[in-house]
Amino acid sequence: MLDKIQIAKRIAREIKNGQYINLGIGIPTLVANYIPEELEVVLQSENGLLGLGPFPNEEEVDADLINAGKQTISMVKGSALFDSSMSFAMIRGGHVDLTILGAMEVSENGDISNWKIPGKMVKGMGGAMDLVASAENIIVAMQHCSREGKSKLLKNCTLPITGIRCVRKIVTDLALITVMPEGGFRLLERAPGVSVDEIKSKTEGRLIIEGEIPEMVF
Amino acid sequence: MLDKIQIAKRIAREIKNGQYINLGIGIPTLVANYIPEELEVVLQSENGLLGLGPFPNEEEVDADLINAGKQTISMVKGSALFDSSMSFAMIRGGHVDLTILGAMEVSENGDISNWKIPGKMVKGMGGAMDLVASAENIIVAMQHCSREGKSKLLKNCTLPITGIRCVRKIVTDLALITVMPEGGFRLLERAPGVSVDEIKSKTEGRLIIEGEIPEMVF
Amino acid sequence: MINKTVPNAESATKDIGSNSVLMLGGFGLCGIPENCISALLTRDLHDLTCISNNAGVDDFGIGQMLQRRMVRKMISSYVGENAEFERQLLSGELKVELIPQGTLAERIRAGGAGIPGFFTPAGVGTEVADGKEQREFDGKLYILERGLIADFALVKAWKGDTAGNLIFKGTARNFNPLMAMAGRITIAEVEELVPAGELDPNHIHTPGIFVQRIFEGKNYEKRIEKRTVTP
Amino acid sequence: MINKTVPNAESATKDIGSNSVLMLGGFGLCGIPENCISALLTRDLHDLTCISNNAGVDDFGIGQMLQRRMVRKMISSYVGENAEFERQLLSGELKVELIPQGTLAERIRAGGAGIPGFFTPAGVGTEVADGKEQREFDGKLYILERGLIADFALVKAWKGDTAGNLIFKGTARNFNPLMAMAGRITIAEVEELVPAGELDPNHIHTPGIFVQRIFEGKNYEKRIEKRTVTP
Repeated sequence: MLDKIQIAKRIAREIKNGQYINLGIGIPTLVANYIPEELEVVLQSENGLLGLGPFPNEEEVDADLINAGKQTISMVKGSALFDSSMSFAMIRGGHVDLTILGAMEVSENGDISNWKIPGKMVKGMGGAMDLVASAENIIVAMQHCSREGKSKLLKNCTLPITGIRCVRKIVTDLALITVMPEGGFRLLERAPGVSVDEIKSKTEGRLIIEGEIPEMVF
Repeated sequence: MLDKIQIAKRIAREIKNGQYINLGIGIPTLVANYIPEELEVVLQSENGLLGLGPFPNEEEVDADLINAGKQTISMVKGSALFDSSMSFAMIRGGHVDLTILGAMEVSENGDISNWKIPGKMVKGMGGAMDLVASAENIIVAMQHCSREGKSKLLKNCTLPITGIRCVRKIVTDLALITVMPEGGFRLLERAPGVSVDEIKSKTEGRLIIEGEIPEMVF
Repeated sequence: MINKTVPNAESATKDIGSNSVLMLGGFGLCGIPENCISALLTRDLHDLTCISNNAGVDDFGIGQMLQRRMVRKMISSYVGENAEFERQLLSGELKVELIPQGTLAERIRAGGAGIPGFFTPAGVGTEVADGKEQREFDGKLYILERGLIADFALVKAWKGDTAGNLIFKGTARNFNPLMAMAGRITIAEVEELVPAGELDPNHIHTPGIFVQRIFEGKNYEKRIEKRTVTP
Repeated sequence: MINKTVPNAESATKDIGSNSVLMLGGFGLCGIPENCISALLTRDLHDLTCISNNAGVDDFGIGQMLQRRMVRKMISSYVGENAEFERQLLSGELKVELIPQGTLAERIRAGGAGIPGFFTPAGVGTEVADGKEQREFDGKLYILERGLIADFALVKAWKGDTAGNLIFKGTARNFNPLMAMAGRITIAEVEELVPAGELDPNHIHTPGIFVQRIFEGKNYEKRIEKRTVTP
């Protein structure tokens, strides 16, 4: 089983040199800490910044410089600032190469639900619907099952949808999975100590297992 | 009869304090020279400048600073520069208060033709179609008749249309005319030495004459 | 050059009445028009519609307008971090229209730019698409979204000049320049107001044509929602 | 930070082939990508589609590409000032699609911003509306226009950094930032190329994400089309 840090580390290995990346709130934000140093990538913050840096030192904190999670941040060299319409022009126009975000459910055809639970206070979708409708390359970070033990990798999403046919890969505490273009969760890697059978039993949607499934190494 | 300078001078009197104004090529450009000094107005150039100033001195000429007619220009204090989509956001969004442009023909319901003569090389509409489709307040500067003596104030335009139901006022060498919301050219002022009968005979569209028509004074 | 200066927030906002539609700049508490909001809080206003990406926190920003029951409807992309908001929403006192953030930004820009509608992929296949025209372009589905304008847009900039030209700082820019375009009356408050001619025309983010009133604000608190530092 | 630097115009443009769709920044001769055009002129190219507000003059800018019969189609708002252009047009060698300037600008921005279509009032009641969907919003007529993208966008900026961030000067900005957004490959030539980190992030007009290749141009002629001075 992977902890949150390991999920972030495994996702970080999917990053390629030269990518512009948008990281969602939660585990995705942690990914920034594990991007291999030899890669040149740029993080986009949808509230208007390209070139997100680490959290600032106490004396560098600037109320006018926050990320989309409203945390104070710093900028790396070569950053650019812009307004919200320009920010989503980048996202909608397909200029952001990789989007990493959390989810409540993913369906076997790549639909994602991550913004609304009926009966609970709805806070809003923020930029998630724009991101999932536009990105060519979406990786989801989430737990394989809910706290109640219900699979979150489903045949069809039960919660209100955020976007359709958009998720490319999923990293959970149990596995690395890719969503096939024709549908279906194809198992690529197992978390250390997790068996294929366990993943099979905890995946409600169609799981595709071909050949030997390697175990992740950290 | 008014010469071009007088047409420009008469149009300048229509300008109100605080207006943002787009001036077309030709006589409209001359209007800038006759705006009363006590008025604070701002000239917009659709290639990306608010705050068009006079032509520069020889030593101030900057290839990176031109107007929409491609002439070198200067900027007044408080100018702003922007890209072409922002420029037409101003125009299309109704933020420009007054547009002054030339025309080949105007119809009695306010249609304007000023971009294309069939059989002749067509250079393009430039920004004219955006301007006439969007502006609340359009004043046309033109000769009352063509060189062949044909009226340019028509029942219907004969040349390809640039925009429909958009012209508010017309200043010609003979008269100041307003286009009525319900259609028709209402005569407001005569050029010095020009009779109502002459204007009537040279206006093909419906001319509305109510009461005494004053003569312009320069 | 046209002079847009007014003395202060009170005079700038005095003709904002109940039932008005307002746009308020800012993302979270970053770049919000603090002085204008403070001025509105002294007034007896009700049934405002507020278009703003977020709704402030309980005791700051739009949250304070909610506390005083001034707002009938919020149009936002994300409205967390606000207990009073939740209470009013559940009790039915407050209506909320949630819009994807990029669609909200683009709708505001479109409204200001005279574009009545545009197609976007955001929300296809979701409840956001309900009741909206859907159309395929080049094999992909899009929905038709409308331009948005407001009676008043309240924006906050870093520097401004008397002609209404604005320059923003950092991520405090966010929705402010878009809303400046989309207000029938746009009121800009700035940290530093300078005479026309002192700002480099190349650096201006919002040209003065979009701003009807400008004043230098005071006592900016610039509250930080989530102070996060590297130890 | 990602480094977008390439040595020169020749290397930046070497994969531009015949039949490509190009966008070229500039208004008249102001802000045109002189170095990229010069590099293309050394190549044996034909049947290019050029999207540019204007078509240069006979012996400068896109006019030189026309002289060498490289262009099959121009998409522009105004194409005067060019005798060879007129000759090719009348002889049928060259096709021209004329688009209202504001529509052209917005179509390019839309293409870059992932918006496949939008409604504009420009051209309603004219031949520009022929064959296009027309629709009424709030009592006014609009036509549907499509987003535009290009295989390559060639843009010219004043300053740029190695991350591809661009700053324009004066009215040489015009279509350049929009085209930068709309190129599958965007090539930026700049008068001064500086290391990433030397440009103020607040002053950047085109964020580097839109630029795939950047180089410092040389020998800028910056020809003036209509030198007009106050005596």
